[in-house]
Order: sequence, then C-alpha cells, then structure tokens
Amino acid sequence: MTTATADRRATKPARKRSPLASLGGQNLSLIGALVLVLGLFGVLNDNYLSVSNMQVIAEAATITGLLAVVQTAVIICGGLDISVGSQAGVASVVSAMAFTTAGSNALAGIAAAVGVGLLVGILNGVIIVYGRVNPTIATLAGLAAYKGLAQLISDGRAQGYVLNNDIFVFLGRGKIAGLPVMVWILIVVALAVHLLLKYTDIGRNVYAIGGNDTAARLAGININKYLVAVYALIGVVAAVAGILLTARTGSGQPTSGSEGLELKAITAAALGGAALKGGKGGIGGTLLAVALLGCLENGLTVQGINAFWQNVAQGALLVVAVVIQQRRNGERRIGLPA
Amino acid sequence: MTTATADRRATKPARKRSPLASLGGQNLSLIGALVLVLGLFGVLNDNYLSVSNMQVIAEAATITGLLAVVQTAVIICGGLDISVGSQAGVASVVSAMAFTTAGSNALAGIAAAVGVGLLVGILNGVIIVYGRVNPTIATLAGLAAYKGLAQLISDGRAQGYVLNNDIFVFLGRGKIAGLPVMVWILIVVALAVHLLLKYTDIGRNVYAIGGNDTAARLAGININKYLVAVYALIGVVAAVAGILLTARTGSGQPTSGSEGLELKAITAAALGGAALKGGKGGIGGTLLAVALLGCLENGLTVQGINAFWQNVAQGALLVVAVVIQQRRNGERRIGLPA
Amino acid sequence: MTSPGTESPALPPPTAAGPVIAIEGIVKRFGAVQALGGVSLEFPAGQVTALMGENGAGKSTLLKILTGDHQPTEGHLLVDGRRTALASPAEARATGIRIIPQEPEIIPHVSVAENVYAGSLPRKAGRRLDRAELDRRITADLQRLGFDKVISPGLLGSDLTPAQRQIVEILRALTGNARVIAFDEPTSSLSDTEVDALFALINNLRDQGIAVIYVSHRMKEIFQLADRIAVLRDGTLAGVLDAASAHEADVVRLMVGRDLSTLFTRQDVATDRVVLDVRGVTTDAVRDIDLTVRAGEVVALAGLIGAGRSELALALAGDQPVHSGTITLDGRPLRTGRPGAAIAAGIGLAPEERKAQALLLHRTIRDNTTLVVLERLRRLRFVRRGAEREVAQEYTDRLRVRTPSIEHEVRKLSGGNQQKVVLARWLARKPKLLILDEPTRGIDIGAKIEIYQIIADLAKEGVALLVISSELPEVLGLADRVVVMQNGRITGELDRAEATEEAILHLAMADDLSPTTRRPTPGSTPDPTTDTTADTAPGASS
Amino acid sequence: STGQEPAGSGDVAKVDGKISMTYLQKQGDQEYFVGEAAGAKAKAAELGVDLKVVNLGTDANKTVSEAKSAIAQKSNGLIVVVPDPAVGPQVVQTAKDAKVALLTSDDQICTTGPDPAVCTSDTLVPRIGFSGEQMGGEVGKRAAEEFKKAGWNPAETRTISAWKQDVTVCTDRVKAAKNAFFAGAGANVQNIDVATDNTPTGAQDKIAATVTANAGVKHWVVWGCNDENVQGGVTALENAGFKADDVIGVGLGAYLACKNWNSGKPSGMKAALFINGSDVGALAVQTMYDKLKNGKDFPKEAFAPTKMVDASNWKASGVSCS
Ligand SMILES: Nc1ncnc2c1ncn2[C@@H]1O[C@H](COP(=O)(O)OP(=O)(O)OP(=O)(O)O)[C@@H](O)[C@H]1O
Ligand SMILES: Nc1ncnc2c1ncn2[C@@H]1O[C@H](COP(=O)(O)OP(=O)(O)OP(=O)(O)O)[C@@H](O)[C@H]1O
Ligand SMILES: [Mg+2]
Ligand SMILES: [Mg+2]
Repeated sequence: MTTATADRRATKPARKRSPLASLGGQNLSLIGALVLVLGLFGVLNDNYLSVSNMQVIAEAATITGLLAVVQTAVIICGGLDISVGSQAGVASVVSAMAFTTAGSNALAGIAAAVGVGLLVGILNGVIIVYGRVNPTIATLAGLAAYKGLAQLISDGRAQGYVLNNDIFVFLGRGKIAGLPVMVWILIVVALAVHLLLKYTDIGRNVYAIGGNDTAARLAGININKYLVAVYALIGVVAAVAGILLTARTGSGQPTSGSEGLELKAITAAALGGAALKGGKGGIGGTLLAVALLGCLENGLTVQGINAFWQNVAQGALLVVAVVIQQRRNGERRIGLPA
Repeated sequence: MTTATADRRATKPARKRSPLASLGGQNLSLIGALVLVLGLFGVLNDNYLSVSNMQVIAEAATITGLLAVVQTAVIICGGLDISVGSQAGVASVVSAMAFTTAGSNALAGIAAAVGVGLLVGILNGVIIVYGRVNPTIATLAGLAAYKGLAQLISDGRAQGYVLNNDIFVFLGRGKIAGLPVMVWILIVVALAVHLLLKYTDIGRNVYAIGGNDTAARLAGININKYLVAVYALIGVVAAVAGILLTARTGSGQPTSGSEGLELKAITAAALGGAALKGGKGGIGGTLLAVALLGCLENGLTVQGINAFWQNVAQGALLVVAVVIQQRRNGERRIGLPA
Repeated sequence: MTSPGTESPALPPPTAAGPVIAIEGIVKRFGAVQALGGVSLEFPAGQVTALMGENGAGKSTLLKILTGDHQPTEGHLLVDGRRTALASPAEARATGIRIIPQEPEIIPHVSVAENVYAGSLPRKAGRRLDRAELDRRITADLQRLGFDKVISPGLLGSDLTPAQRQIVEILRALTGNARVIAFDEPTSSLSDTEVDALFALINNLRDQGIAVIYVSHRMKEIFQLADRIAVLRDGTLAGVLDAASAHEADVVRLMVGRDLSTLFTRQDVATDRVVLDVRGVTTDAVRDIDLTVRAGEVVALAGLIGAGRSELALALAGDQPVHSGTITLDGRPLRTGRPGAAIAAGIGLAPEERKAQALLLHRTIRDNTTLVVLERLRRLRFVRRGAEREVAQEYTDRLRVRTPSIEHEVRKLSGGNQQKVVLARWLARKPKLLILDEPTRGIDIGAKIEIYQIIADLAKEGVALLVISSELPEVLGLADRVVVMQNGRITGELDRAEATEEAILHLAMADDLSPTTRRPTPGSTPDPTTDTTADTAPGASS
Repeated sequence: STGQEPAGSGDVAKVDGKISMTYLQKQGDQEYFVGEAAGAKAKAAELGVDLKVVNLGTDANKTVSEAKSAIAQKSNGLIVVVPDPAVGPQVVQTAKDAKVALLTSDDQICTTGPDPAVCTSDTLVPRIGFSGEQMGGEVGKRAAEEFKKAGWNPAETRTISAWKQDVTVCTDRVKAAKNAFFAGAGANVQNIDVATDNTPTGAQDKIAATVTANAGVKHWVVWGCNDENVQGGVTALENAGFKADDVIGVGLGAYLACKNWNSGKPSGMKAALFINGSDVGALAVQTMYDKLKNGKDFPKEAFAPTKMVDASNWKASGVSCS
C-alpha cells in the first residue's frame, strides 16, 4: 500500500550546495573581516602586503596556530585545555636540554620533547577522565603545575643553545618553496587534524562526543579512550610548538614565548566557530581566525599604534567581528549566545 | 538540559541526607583540605596559625575573593567573565586619578571608580546579550580592551598617591574589631550576594537561567535583564576590588596587581563547586576555595618554598582536592566530568 | 472546588462561549522551510480543540506562535477579538495563554517546586523568597491535581523521570490566571494512571471556561476529550470537525489524504532460535531478570512507569553495570557494561529519551543516521561519502522523515521526525536484537503504521525484537509474547493468546504494590531549600 | 633553504632618505619602559626620524617575529631590549641577514651564544643603558650604608630580596645587591629570598607572609628587582606594625618610591636608584641616528646616568611623579 503521497513526503535528494555556502557563514564573515583588515592596512602601508611581510605574519602565527588547531579538537569534544602554553614551555626546555645532554643531537632533543609532551597529554587525559576532574579545573591546575615543572627543570633560565645545529636552524629559519619550514609544519598538522575530523569515523565520533555524550556512549563509542587520545594529541602538538619555540629563539624557554598562548589559542578556536559547549567547530574557521588575529596584530604594529591602543583595538575588533557574524545569522536576542 | 536526564541514570538519587551531608560533599572536601593545609603548615611553622598571619592571609585573599564571589554569580547563570582583572585595573587607575583631580577627595575617587565599573559591566552585558557575542569571547575581548583602556588613561604609569588620605588608609590598613577593613568588605559583599542568590526570588531566577534558559524564558523571566544586571554587578564589585588595590598599593595601578586575577577567580569558583555549564554553585563553596588557595599560597611562602615549586604544588593540590571530592561522589567514570 | 493549580488568584468565571484567542492567516517560515502556510482558526472558551496532523504538519509551531515563543512571518493573533502581538512567552503568560510544550524544559539543580513556579516564586517583602508558602503551594497543588503520589516536591529537576517532567510542565501551566491552555502531546510519556488524572483535569478546565488546545497522535484520546478537531496538513488547515459526529477515518483522511488500513499486520514468524538469553541479571535497578527473545519474535516489555523496563534495556545495551547473571547473544556470552561490546555483538537500542540519549541536535540527519554504521562505511578509516549519503537517504525515505534534505540539522525537525531519525539509525545498523524503547512516542498515525510494518518486516527477516511500550493497544497488537515488569522484577509472561489489557495490568500491579510507593517520600528526599548550591541554609536539617 | 646561507657581511650602508627605526622593547607596559619609549619618541621627533615602538611583553618568540616584521617594513635600524638574553643570537642573525643596524638598550646580548655573561667583549652587541649588575650594586651599597647608619643588631635584622625568580635580569640585579650589601655592611645579616610576581600587591602579600613567619625579627632591609617589589615590601612591613625607623627600603626606579616622599610622611622607603628611562631611549635613538646618517660607529657601550635619590633630593634630581 505504498501511497500516492509518498513523493510529497519523501525528501528531496541532497541539493548541490554552492561552493560559497559550503564555506559556512562563520567562515564567510571571517574571510570578510580578513579581506577588510588586509585592505585597510595595505592602503595605509605599502609594505604590509609584501611577500616578506606575509611571511613574517605567517611565521609569527605558527605557534599560536598549532595550539589553536588542537584546542579546536578538544573543544569540539566538549573539553578544554588551558595548559597548552605551559606544555609548550616544558617541551621547549626539554628539547634544548636533551639536545645539549645528548651532545648536540637534535633528534634526541626532538624525541625527548615529543615523548614528554605525550606523557603530559596522557596525564591530563587520565586526570580528567579517571580522576573525574572537570577539564577546565584540571588544565588550570596544569597551567600552574607544568609551568612550575618547566621552571624547575630549567632553574627558571633559558637553557642550552641550539643555533649551531643544522636541524634546529632549518626548523627555525629554513624555507621550502619560499615558505618558512615552520609554516609548512602548521599546514601539515592542520591538514592532518582537518582530515581526521571531517573525513574519518574517528572525527565523526569526536563531534558526537561533544554534541551529546550520552548518545555517543549509547552508540558504542568508547568516550574515555577518545578523550585521553585527544589530550595526548594536544600534548604532542604542544611539544612540536615547544620545539619550534626553541628553534626560533635559539634556546629552551621555560615561560617566555609560551605564557599566555592558551588564551590566544582559545580565542582563535572560539572566533573560528568552535562552541565551548562542544560538538561544533572546524579547523578551517580556526585557521582563518588565527590569520585574522595575526594580520591584525601585525598591521597595528606596522602602523606604529602604541601597545595600549593595540589592546583596545584587538578587543574591540574581536567583538565587532562576532557581532557582525551573529547579525548575519539572525539569531534571536534572548539569553546567552552559544 | 541533555545532561540532566543522563545524570539520573548515572547517579542514584541521594536518598537520606545526614546533617553533615547537607553541607554538601563539595564543601566537606574543601573543609577537609583546608584543615589539612592548616594543620600541615601549622606543624611546620609556629607562626603560621598566629592571628597576625591569619590576618595576612585574609587580607591577601580579599581582592581575589571579591572577584571570585561575583564570578560565581555569573557562572551560575551560565556566563563567564574573563575581564574582571582588567576591570579592576581600570577602576584602580580611575579611583586614584579622580581622587587627585578632585583635590584629594576620596569619595570622588571611589564614586568615579564605581561609576566607571558600572558602565563597563553594563557594556559587557549589552555586548553579550544584544550583540550576541559568546560570554567567553566577549570578556576575552574585554580582557584586552579594558587593560588597554587602563593603560591609556594612566599612560601605563602608576597614578597618584592616596595614602595621605584617611579614607584610603582606612580601607587599606584599618581594622574593625581586629579584622582588616578589606576583609569586612569581602564579608559584606559575599554575604549580600549569598543572601541574594539563596533567599530571594532574584537569586532563584538566576539559578533557573543557568540551569535551563529555555525553561526560564518560557517561565517569563526576563533573561536579558538578568544577564545585564549580573554583569553590571560584576563591574561594580570589580570596581570595589580596584579601589582596594589602590588603597593597598597607595596608587592607581593599571595592570600591576590585577593581571591574572580572572584565572584565580574562575579557579576558586570552579573549585568551590560552580559548574561552568551553569545552574550550580554557591558563595560558601567559593569562599572556602578562596580560603584554601590563600592558605596554601601563604603556607608555601612562609616555608620559603621557591616560586617554581609553588606552581607545581598549587597545580597538584588543586587536582588532588578535586579528585578526592569526586571519589566521594562515586560518579561513574565515563565521559567528561561536569 | 477551587481552580486547579492555583489558589489565588482565582480563574475567571466561565465566559460566554466566544473565541478567547484566534489566529488569522498565520504564515511561519524558517528560512526556506515553510512550517505554516496561512492558517486561520479560533479557540473558543470552554471547549477542547484538538489539533491533529502528521509529524511536521506545524502543530508545535502553531502553539509556539500562540504563546509568543515564535513570531509569525505573516498574519496576526486576536485575543478577545482584539489584534494582539505577543512578543514573548512572558507577554503570552500575562495574557493568560499557557503551553505544556512537547519537550519538557526542566531546570536541573533546583527543586520541583522551584521548577513549577519559576518566574513567579512567592515572595515576602524585599523580594525574599517565601519558602514556607512555596512548600505549601506545591504540596497543595500536587494533591489537588492527583499527582502527589507520582512526584515528591523535594526532588531535584535532574532526578525526574520523563513522566515527572511532563507533570512539572502541566503544573507550570496551571499557575496563575490561565485562559488558554495548550497541551502539546502531554501523554506521550505518561502511563494510564497519570493519563486518567490528566483527563479529569482537562475536563475540569473546560468546565471552568478555559479554552483548551490539545495536540496528540493518539486517536482514542482525541475522541475522549475533544469538542472540535482541527486538522493541519502541510502547514495548512485541512478542516475542522465536530468531535461528536466525526469518525476516526475522517480525521485520518484529512491528515494524510487517504484511508489507512489496519494498524497491525502481524504474522507469526517466530523461530526457535534463541537470540537473546538473559539469566538472573541484577543491576542497580532490576533484579533476577530471566528473559529470552527468539529470532523473528517480538517480545513486548510492559509495565507501569518506573517498572524498570528502560533500565533493563540500558543494561542489555551495555550502559548499566550488571552485578550478577549472564547475558547471552546468539549463544555467545556478552561482555556487559560496554555499549560498544553490545553493539558489536548485535544489539541495538533506540532509547526512550531522544534528545538526551540519542540525538546530536546540531548535526545533520545524515550524521545522526549513520553514527553506528560508520565502521561499515569507511575505507582506511575515511568515511565513504557516497555510500554514507545513500544509507542516510534510504532510511530517511523509508521512515518518511519530513525534511528538505538529509543535510538538515536535526534540531530543526519536528518532534516526531526526530524520533524517526533515532529509529533510522538503528534500522540502518541491522542488529540481531533490536530493542525499541517507546518507539512510537510522538509519532503520527501514518508513520506508526509504517513503523509497525517495519517491525513486522524485521521479524520476518529473523531479527529478534524487544519492544517497550506504555501503550497497551500497541503492546497487544505487536507482541508475540508480553513480559510484564514491576518494581524491577519480571512478574509474569503472557503469550499472544493470553495477553489482554486486564491481564497485563494485573501483573503490572501484582502484589498490589502501587508503583509509586517505592518512590522517595518527602521525608527522605533532599530538602528543597538546600540543594541548588553546596551551601548550608540555616535550619535546613528537616 | 636550510636557513644556513652564509650570513651577509652585516655591513650597514648609510641611509640618505628618511630614516626609519624600530624600538623593540620588553615589558612595554611597565613604567620604566614607558618612560624609555617616551624619551625615544621625543628624540626621534626632534631628529626627524620615523620611529616605531613595539612592546614585546616577556615573549622571546615575539622578539624574533617583531624583528622580522620590522625588517619587512624596511626599517633601517633596530634597537632592542630583549625579554631574555638567550634570544640575542637570533636577533643578531636576523639583523645581519637583512643588513640592518642593530643596537641594544638596557639588557646585553651576545652574537654567538645565549649568555652574555660568558661572552667575550667583541661578541657583545653595542649597548646603551644601565648595567644590571651596577644597578644592583648601587642598591646594595646604599642599603649597607643605611644599615650601618641605623646601627641595628645584625642578629635582629633580616634582609629581603624580592623578585620574580624566572626573570634573568632580575636575578642578576638582586644577586649584585646582595653581594654589595654584605661587602658594605660589614656584618653577617641573614637574607631571605622572596618569590614575587614583580607587582606591588604580589610582593606585599608574599612579604607579609614572610614577616609573620619570622616573628622575632626587629629590623628589615628590603631590596628587589624594581620599585614595585620594594614598595610592596615596605607597605607590608608598615601594615605589620613596623615603624619607618625599623625598615630600610631601597627602591630601584624611584617612580613608586617618590610617591612616599611626596606625601611628606616618614617612610620605610629610604632611598631609590633613579634610572631615567627617557634618557636611555633618547640616547639610543641618537646613537642609531649617528650611525645611519653619518656612518659613525656605535660605541661598545654607553651608559645613561643613574642617581641614588632620597626624600631630600628626588625633586631636584628630576624624578617626575605621576
Ligand atoms: N526552529 C526551526 N527551524 C527550522 N525548521 C523548523 C523549526 N521548527 C520547526 N521547523 C519545521 O517546521 C515544520 C513544522 O514543525 P512542527 O514542530 O510544528 O511540527 P509538528 O506538527 O509539531 O510535528 P510533530 O507531530 O512531529 O511534533 C517542520 O517541517 C519542521 O521541520
Ligand atoms: N522518581 C524517581 N526518582 C528516582 N529514581 C526513579 C524515580 N522513578 C523511577 N526511578 C528509577 O528508575 C528506575 C526505573 O525507571 P525506568 O525509567 O527504567 O522505568 P520504565 O519501566 O522504563 O518506565 P518508563 O515508562 O518511565 O520508562 C528505577 O531504578 C527507579 O529507581
Ligand atoms: Mg510537535
Ligand atoms: Mg522507560
């Protein structure tokens, strides 16, 4: 008894989505803002849009970018990691010290840093999942504890000197096809995480966990394993960030260069569309946000705006960007926005 | 909302509650931890438990305490304010400058600071509610913008000198009934907010908004008004904190002494049992957490522990406190803890 | 008799039967989706107007417009004959319009009393909360409305069962000066006892001159309660019938545009191969459960609310720790306590609370449908997009989910269509044992038949089916065997021939233990004044 | 590229057109550096030079980014105050590659390694400023003089060294102060290290705790990395009931110390080393200008004057109190 009305009710086949729409409203607003910033500072300053300045911006944004990418992943599954900056500090110190101890062996330094990063990440995950500590509190604690750890290991001073080593120099200053090596690393990591999140079942499960953890559990997803794995990933990527920090500054830095990165990473992820409640967000948006913030900061500096005004301008622009974005969504103005 | 039903299945409803239990498991663990810290350092150092040291602890914790109290309120209604530290900085500078400009008139200084605090708080609320900017992003933006504002107003310098004025000296150093005036101010503010939250319909509506904003809206609660009011309250109390900062240091400090307070305030609120998802928390727990963190920090300093170990110890103890707390709850170990 | 739900202020006296509220030419669009396409309808005082229609026909949307929650794209509202714009639920409330929404909205960490009176809490001078009055009011209201045995005022919102949440919503609607009360599928999670209480209440409201709007997919209820039946179809008004003279078939024809044949088309296809074998299973909520389900067999779990059926289902699906006993699936012992293991072994559970337990509201229909079959759709862990779309499209069509496309976000679907997405997910998985917990909750009559047909088809394919349902006709129509639970235990088993409504109810209330007696009593529950925060309230040790 | 290309000769050509310079400063929101920036800007305006001032905070990584950014902006000369000397070689390399003139102010950096203290003098980058060691030394010396003048019993006295322990230049200053004090005091006074965050309230809380932990002590000598530390310490001691006569605070910077003296009341803040940031800023810009415009070589090191000031002479010495 199939019915005459069946076709009325049946769904239309998935419509073709215009390339623009598939970018997402969030991303469109960010691209708009980016074009605006580039245009504005490009007009104000001849050198702003030069290749060399774009390289400078990209390089400066790399470390934040790496942390923002993994921050996005953990936010999507409903968590948060406030300790990313401190983790990078630990890795920076460890990489330089292991390098020195191993008789200027760069690979030893890198391996040690990544290993420690992995351990720290797993520790975070285990504390959260099995210790039942809220992610915000656990990683707030990590923020202090890992910073202290980095300081203890290094006695609070910059450690070692790596710029006599080819590998570190290559990481810090080398270029491939005109693009700094650091930027390539960001591209590779971001692409890998993007593919993981968007095109594999692992990524889909991550979204499911963040969207509704009860539903995810009942769908047979081993939530605990996923969460620990995501924090472990953060640990490893934060270690990479720490190694790049060492390569850039020439020595292992316990706090300098890594302090405060957590807020930048969270800002970028949130501006890029990741909802702090979990289940929403994407690497594309986050990278756009990183680019926007990087171009803005560079532009303000290039224009010689004083540091105080820069603070005000950054805050104000962040708000304006989101307001415009939300305006376009036409969301109802009631209660707390997501 | 989604979690509410899931919890029911995960945790058995608490049936019988002993009088002790009515204190709340959270608070009991905090009291336990507090007793432990006091006992430990009391044994290690004779002066630790002295009246004068307790006063020192209380005084040192006051400014954080004030911000933690209002942070708790905003967390209960599902928001967050990361800009509290910067707001206090603005108020500190404004109070000192208005004081000086008005010919050493303390009341003018205080009134100006409170007025500016109110405006800033309302601005935050309006941006969030009507600009539809997620509270985390909006106040992250505020963190930068208000810091820049404080620096601009003050040109980045400590402003004025207030310790030749009786009122400021009284605020910074005076005592009433053996207790520092600052601590009295904290007590009064905390008590007022506590009574507001627990014993008025306003407070109950705040819990309703944080617990389920759709339910609150359908019940006819004007959520927008409440949210703006809560942020305004934060602005005012942060201004009080800023004034006390001026009174303590003797001059208006744009950033020094207020930077980083946001994390401390959030840590205290979360440790005290406020759920970042909203709808849960209380001033009692927050104050206990403030006391715990204050006693710990003081104890570590009294024992002459170096700064690096202090960071590690603080992070580790924060985690241990929460782990123990959760152990007692016997929650199922699946997914992200609330 | 005093007015239900409130003591003061009293409800207005019955007015002359004229429309209290009416709508004219209401159009509502959500982006490209048109939910309502120009509906005009009036709701007279002292009458129950039933609103019927398929899933996604626009019933909830219409109610949300009446209560100020949504603004119409076109058209307007008339209250007492005057054009009125209701800008917010608060304004609608003040006008006397109330709704019991389809999905109860509960505030988790506050008491039932505060949940009910949120927004209009009793207070003393200086905005102080009047806790004594609050306690008195909730106790009185629960008693007067006959819900005092089902719900204890001291419970926290987060502790409530679906039925209790529904009751909280009902209580909310009855506070203050109500003139129009709309019920959006209030019985979908209630059992018969509560349904009876509710009907008495609605009849009472009608007698007092309140305009009642009643949305339901249960035909029986409609004819029991309604004075008029308004049928929506595709967002337009298909017709208004007089309930006294109309027949079920008329309504159905208006709803779906055709006649529907018999509801249940079961043939006996049960085999002897035991798929599920449960021996002496005890969990936190159920004790000594012995249960078998054979391939091709449909076993219904019946019982009153709180009997433990859902908890048993969750235990079978690996979500509840099993303390003792064994579960065997297809002859192989099942590793308990792990949903992943249960699914891998071939168990599928479509849980009862779709929003809390099943749906990813912000993800698409496609994502939601394929969540448990991704591992079959991947190559090198990359999900094959085309195959995925095919699967999602197939089940979306098969269940007739009303949506513009499978890339639509699930939260934008109507309640019944969301339920279909949950079912689609588990049908796509093709499990050996499919557990359906209240599968037709909130589903329209056409789709119900569709689902019954699917259940029959699955049985024919040799799937073992365990169906939990609180609708006795459904239990009787579907099941080869009915297993009745009460208080966490199995109290009896009836085969198809033995099963009657009386027999089932008899077993469900076997030792004359009312299901409510084991619910927490007021004295042993948390004090409502202390639970929302971890603080001590002075004098809270009662 | 591997990043290993033979570095440019580092020769800096004279500039004919408009000169543009960038002043990269650590902790640009701190009072001293605010003054330094103001001095530099005033001098740049006077010389008709285009000057940008960039705040690096405490971020070594940002130092590298901003140096590169400045070069991309075609700056002719860089003046840097590094957040951490370890980043020095990177900055040197960057400037050299781009053939841009590099001058440091305040803190020393080395071209070949992270630690200027162990570098030979020919590898040090030319510098304008104060020496941390020298500053600390003067503070310690003055503290010792005040201590002797007060005639306190060493057994009843403690010295407090307050600083943020992970800031290298702070550690250097404090170490020098300690050495100078013990050399000058001629007595064995016990020292207590207090870890602070370099803010007045942070120092006040930590020193208050330290004071209660050492109940028997009658007299206190306080120094630290900056005025904030000493100001916090003096306030804490005052709150703990110590009279101004029982406290010797020697500040470093004088911008907060002056506020005590301005009020005219007796204060534990006995003296402070006045370092005028704006002098350093102006001198650095002038030096860079001479190099770029006239090809005049940088001096190895040029010091701006410092002056120990106290309640009696601070106004005359040009301390401005906001
Ligand atoms: N917020 C929304 N955004 C987009 N579309 C929506 C939204 N709410 C409802 N719709 C659409 O409007 C139509 C009518 O939905 P409505 O919820 O009113 O149906 P209903 O008649 O109550 O169905 P059910 O019986 O399943 O509850 C559906 O097609 C639904 O998808
Ligand atoms: N009011 C209540 N408070 C706390 N727990 C309850 C309450 N009602 C039921 N429960 C618990 O829920 C379990 C049984 O409920 P469950 O929802 O499984 O029953 P059900 O037979 O599926 O009924 P329903 O038709 O409501 O789904 C029992 O463990 C019981 O302790
Ligand atoms: Mg509906
Ligand atoms: Mg059930």
